[in-house]
Amino acid sequence: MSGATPIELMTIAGSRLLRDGRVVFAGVGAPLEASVLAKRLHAPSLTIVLEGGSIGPRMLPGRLPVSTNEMRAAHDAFMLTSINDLFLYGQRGHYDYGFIGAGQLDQYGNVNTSYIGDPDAPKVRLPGSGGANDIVSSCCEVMIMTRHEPRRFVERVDFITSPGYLNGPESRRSAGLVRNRPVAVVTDMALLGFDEKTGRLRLDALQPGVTEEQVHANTGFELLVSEAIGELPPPTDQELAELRWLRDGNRIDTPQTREVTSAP
Amino acid sequence: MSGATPIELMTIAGSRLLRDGRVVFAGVGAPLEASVLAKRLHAPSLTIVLEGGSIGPRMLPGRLPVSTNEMRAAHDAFMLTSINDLFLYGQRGHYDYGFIGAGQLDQYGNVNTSYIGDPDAPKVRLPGSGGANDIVSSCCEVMIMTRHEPRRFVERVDFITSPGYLNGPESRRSAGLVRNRPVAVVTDMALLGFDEKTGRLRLDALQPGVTEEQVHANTGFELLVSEAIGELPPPTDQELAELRWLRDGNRIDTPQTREVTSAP
Amino acid sequence: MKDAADKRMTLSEAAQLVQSGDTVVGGGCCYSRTPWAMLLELVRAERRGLTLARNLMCYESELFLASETASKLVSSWVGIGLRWGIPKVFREYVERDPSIYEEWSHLSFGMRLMAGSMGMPFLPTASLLGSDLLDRLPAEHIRCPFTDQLLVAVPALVPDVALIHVQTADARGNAQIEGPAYMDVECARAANTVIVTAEEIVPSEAIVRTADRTVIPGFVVDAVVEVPFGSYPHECHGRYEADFDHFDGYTEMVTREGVAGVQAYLEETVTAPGSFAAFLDTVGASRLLEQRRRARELVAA
Amino acid sequence: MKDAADKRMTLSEAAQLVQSGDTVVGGGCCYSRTPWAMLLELVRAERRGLTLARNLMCYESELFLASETASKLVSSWVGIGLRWGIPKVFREYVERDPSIYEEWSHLSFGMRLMAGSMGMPFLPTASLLGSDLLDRLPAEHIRCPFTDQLLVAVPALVPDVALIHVQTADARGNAQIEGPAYMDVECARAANTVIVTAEEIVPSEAIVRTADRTVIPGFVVDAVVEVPFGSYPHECHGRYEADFDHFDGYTEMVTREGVAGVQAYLEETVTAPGSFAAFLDTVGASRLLEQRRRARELVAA
Repeated sequence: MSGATPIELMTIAGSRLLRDGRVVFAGVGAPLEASVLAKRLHAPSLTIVLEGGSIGPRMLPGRLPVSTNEMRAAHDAFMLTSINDLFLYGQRGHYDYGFIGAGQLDQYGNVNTSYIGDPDAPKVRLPGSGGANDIVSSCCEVMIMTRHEPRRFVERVDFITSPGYLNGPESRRSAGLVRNRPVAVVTDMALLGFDEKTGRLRLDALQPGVTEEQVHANTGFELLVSEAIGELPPPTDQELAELRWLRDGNRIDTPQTREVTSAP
Repeated sequence: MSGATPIELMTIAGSRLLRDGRVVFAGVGAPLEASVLAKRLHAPSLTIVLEGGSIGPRMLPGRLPVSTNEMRAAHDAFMLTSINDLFLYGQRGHYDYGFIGAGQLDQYGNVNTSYIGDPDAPKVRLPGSGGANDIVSSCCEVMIMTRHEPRRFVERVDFITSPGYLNGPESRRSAGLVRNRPVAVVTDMALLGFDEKTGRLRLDALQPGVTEEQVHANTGFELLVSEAIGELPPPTDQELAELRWLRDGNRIDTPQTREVTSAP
Repeated sequence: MKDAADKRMTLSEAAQLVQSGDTVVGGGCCYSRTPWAMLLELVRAERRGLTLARNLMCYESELFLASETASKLVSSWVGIGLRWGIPKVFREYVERDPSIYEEWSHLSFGMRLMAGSMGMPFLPTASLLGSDLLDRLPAEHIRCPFTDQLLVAVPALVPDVALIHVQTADARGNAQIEGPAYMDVECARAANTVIVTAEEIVPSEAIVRTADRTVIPGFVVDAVVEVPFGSYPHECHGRYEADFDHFDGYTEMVTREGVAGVQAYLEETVTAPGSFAAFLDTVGASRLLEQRRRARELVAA
Repeated sequence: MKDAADKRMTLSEAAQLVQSGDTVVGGGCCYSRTPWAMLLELVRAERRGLTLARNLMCYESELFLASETASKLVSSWVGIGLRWGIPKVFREYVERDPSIYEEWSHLSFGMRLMAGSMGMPFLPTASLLGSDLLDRLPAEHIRCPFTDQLLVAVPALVPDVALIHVQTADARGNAQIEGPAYMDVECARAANTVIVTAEEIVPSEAIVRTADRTVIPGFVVDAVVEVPFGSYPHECHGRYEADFDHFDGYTEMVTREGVAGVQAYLEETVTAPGSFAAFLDTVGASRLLEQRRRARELVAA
């Protein structure tokens, strides 16, 4: 098995955070891939929910969805419902994990997917919230997955599309966000947690082969550091093989490529 | 055809108020029978909606529903949905008519189906609002059908389950009931309308063979009188025959008894 | 419990999920798709002092009062149907002490469950405005922050337990409903504990094949019990009609004997048979099959 | 219109129901079950200055801006999908004038439509709290009258017109949807005028036989148009996959030529063919059938 790419490291580390029997509301791309991988390996009873109304889908390897609302995202789901229904299960507290990506992220876990620069005269218009704002406002434990780059890890996001701890736990509480919390940021370099007292990001563990200095060099703010920094176990051959099969599938889509691992 | 009973007079007069192509939210019993009759005779495109979630049902003669939520009430419907959905179409303004019965009714069209006597020490507990309160709060035009008896037509209801004009149009407006209005009360003796200025009940037309004096004698309050009291045309043989077939059907329920009149 | 892959259990095991004093909401509507087997299981298990909430109630209202299973009822309407009127013993209890019965309108009751199912503490509605119901209820006037329109805010109903009877579910609790959904979905989403009884437990593959018909996802469900004829003597859409003769017999007995009649009925249908399956045996297969035949006449297109 | 027994008409007749300046909401989600044929019919009919609202938007966003069909967009997300990113011309328009784009979160947008569909002027939600989105939107903080919980009230969205594409409907507009319903039901209930396009118009008997699958009742619908492949090149659940090659071709052209590329695309797919059916002819039957085959692979259980 050839060595893991940074994205593979990140996706596999993300997948390991998901416990069996739980419900994860996953964004399309790496969070969804991490969730599907977890379901195939150690969490067969994990329920994946996707923004478009798909509950419990199992993916066809090689035909992962390009958007969360399409037929590939509905494949072998056990419930296909409306978008509002799907989100309202979250607002009711039924989703254990919310798992999203981030364009720009700051030391309090605030996420920007709307504007780079001044929103009234933006340098770059990004795709927007979609369900990300709703996910961080409602899913019990919020996790974020993103490449670890200085342009992404900024001191203060230009625009808070999806609130993390805002300026700290008290500001989050007084904004009315009292029912859930951000818990982790997974990157290709590290696993970060949040300091309970300040709500600031904290380096908890390093990806294999990455140094603490490299993490700091790629973080645009002063990152808190855990008392004992761990090291994430390297991807196993099985994890890598499964992830690659998921992404690439077979060239020819036939019923044999269909996933049959676990019950919904 | 033998002569019409008082209930038949009332039901047939009610059925004539319903125009083709409209939507009527009907209570079970006489309002529903009037609606089904209208649909079979002069209003084939009338859509009947019933509290239990049934939209556009056609009834099996001889098997009219005993409650609005049961299979007989769903027979040949074109949509079966949830109760909230069904009511919310009304709150959105999609129902032209709301058609209910009344235990007790006063000069402002306020309806009581909750308590006779003091609600804290009631003489009689009635079945309650069900959807009646919601129907009068949301359907565009509200019609009430009830036997014309002094114990029903009282000066002031003991309890307002379903508001009419309360104490007059201004009190209705200031209570927030600004989007619809009560328009008619149909009885076995007369057709009553509402005086626009005072919101009080007004005798508009008499059932065949009934005198104005008889109506007053059976009304427990001072009933306004239209400048020109009309007389309702007597039931036609066809109306009576259809209504009786609807209620009695054939003894043996076979597919042949199925209504096939109109498209949904 | 909710993350178990197989939630199948017996009625009596499911009854263990309900504590005396709980607020229990029942699915269905009046005598349709009532979770009858599970309701009677709570009587059998001698739960006490429940608050029973149901959008329209049938004579389970007086079964629960007379057996002391419930000390309070919440609904918008209590009756058996046109032919039988209001349950006589229910009426006696409420006339004696009106505080045991909380009356909403149908939609305002539904909006309370919808609020609960949305994770919101309240919802606005145009119902109840101007009525005397409003004065006696824990609901409040509210004005729209945009239009200043006067409305009623109803508080969320978040029941401890929801009892839902459906046509089909899988072992994990993914449930599908045929015919009107009534308020079952809102009940299941709002409640903290959900017990699903089903006419049939089907393989998950059958659920997946018809995923757009699934209305309750397994992750809200705590228990799944296969109970054929689980609504009998009430109806289950497409499967069997309500047994009106049974209603006749019941109401005659209660008209004659009052609360003692209710207790005799519970003795006959709950205590003496000892289980719901044994109660169905006392009804007899041919009578049940006749109810099935009558249902087919109504749904066959 | 709504009380007509037969509401069938052509796309161009249906376009007459939309006035320049209207607020139009589109059903579906991103590139799924988009009312594509009807959207492009509005371009063909030269409607101007529309406000186009859709929960997630695909590249109809920039088609409407570049053709001046819309002067404002309301959504929660605009993108073509992971592989193609954000529509380049949409981005240019918004970077030049951010006021033409109103950004909500997915659920808060949905709650606006749900409020409209419920006949309520607002609904509460826990979304938007603490975000910078809230500061730029016509939404307000609100406190629960019972719990004092801090929430966000969003104002109802009551569109002038809703465009909905479904798999099946009858002539009266009773519509059924396969797969996820997205926000189509809320759109249809909230809007004042509703145009339904359907893969197939079926006899009413077929709707009656499966009445619990009907999600839009005819009495809210003004026009029904049969348009096979009415979402193409987007997907229609169970019927055909989105044509990713078509997306590739489109995005290459727009990357290369910017707004001129968008206009060339409209020339090729709207103006030159003259009708949606003629556009499908330019695509060719074998390509459409291949998209059907690919859809079957994904839904066959």
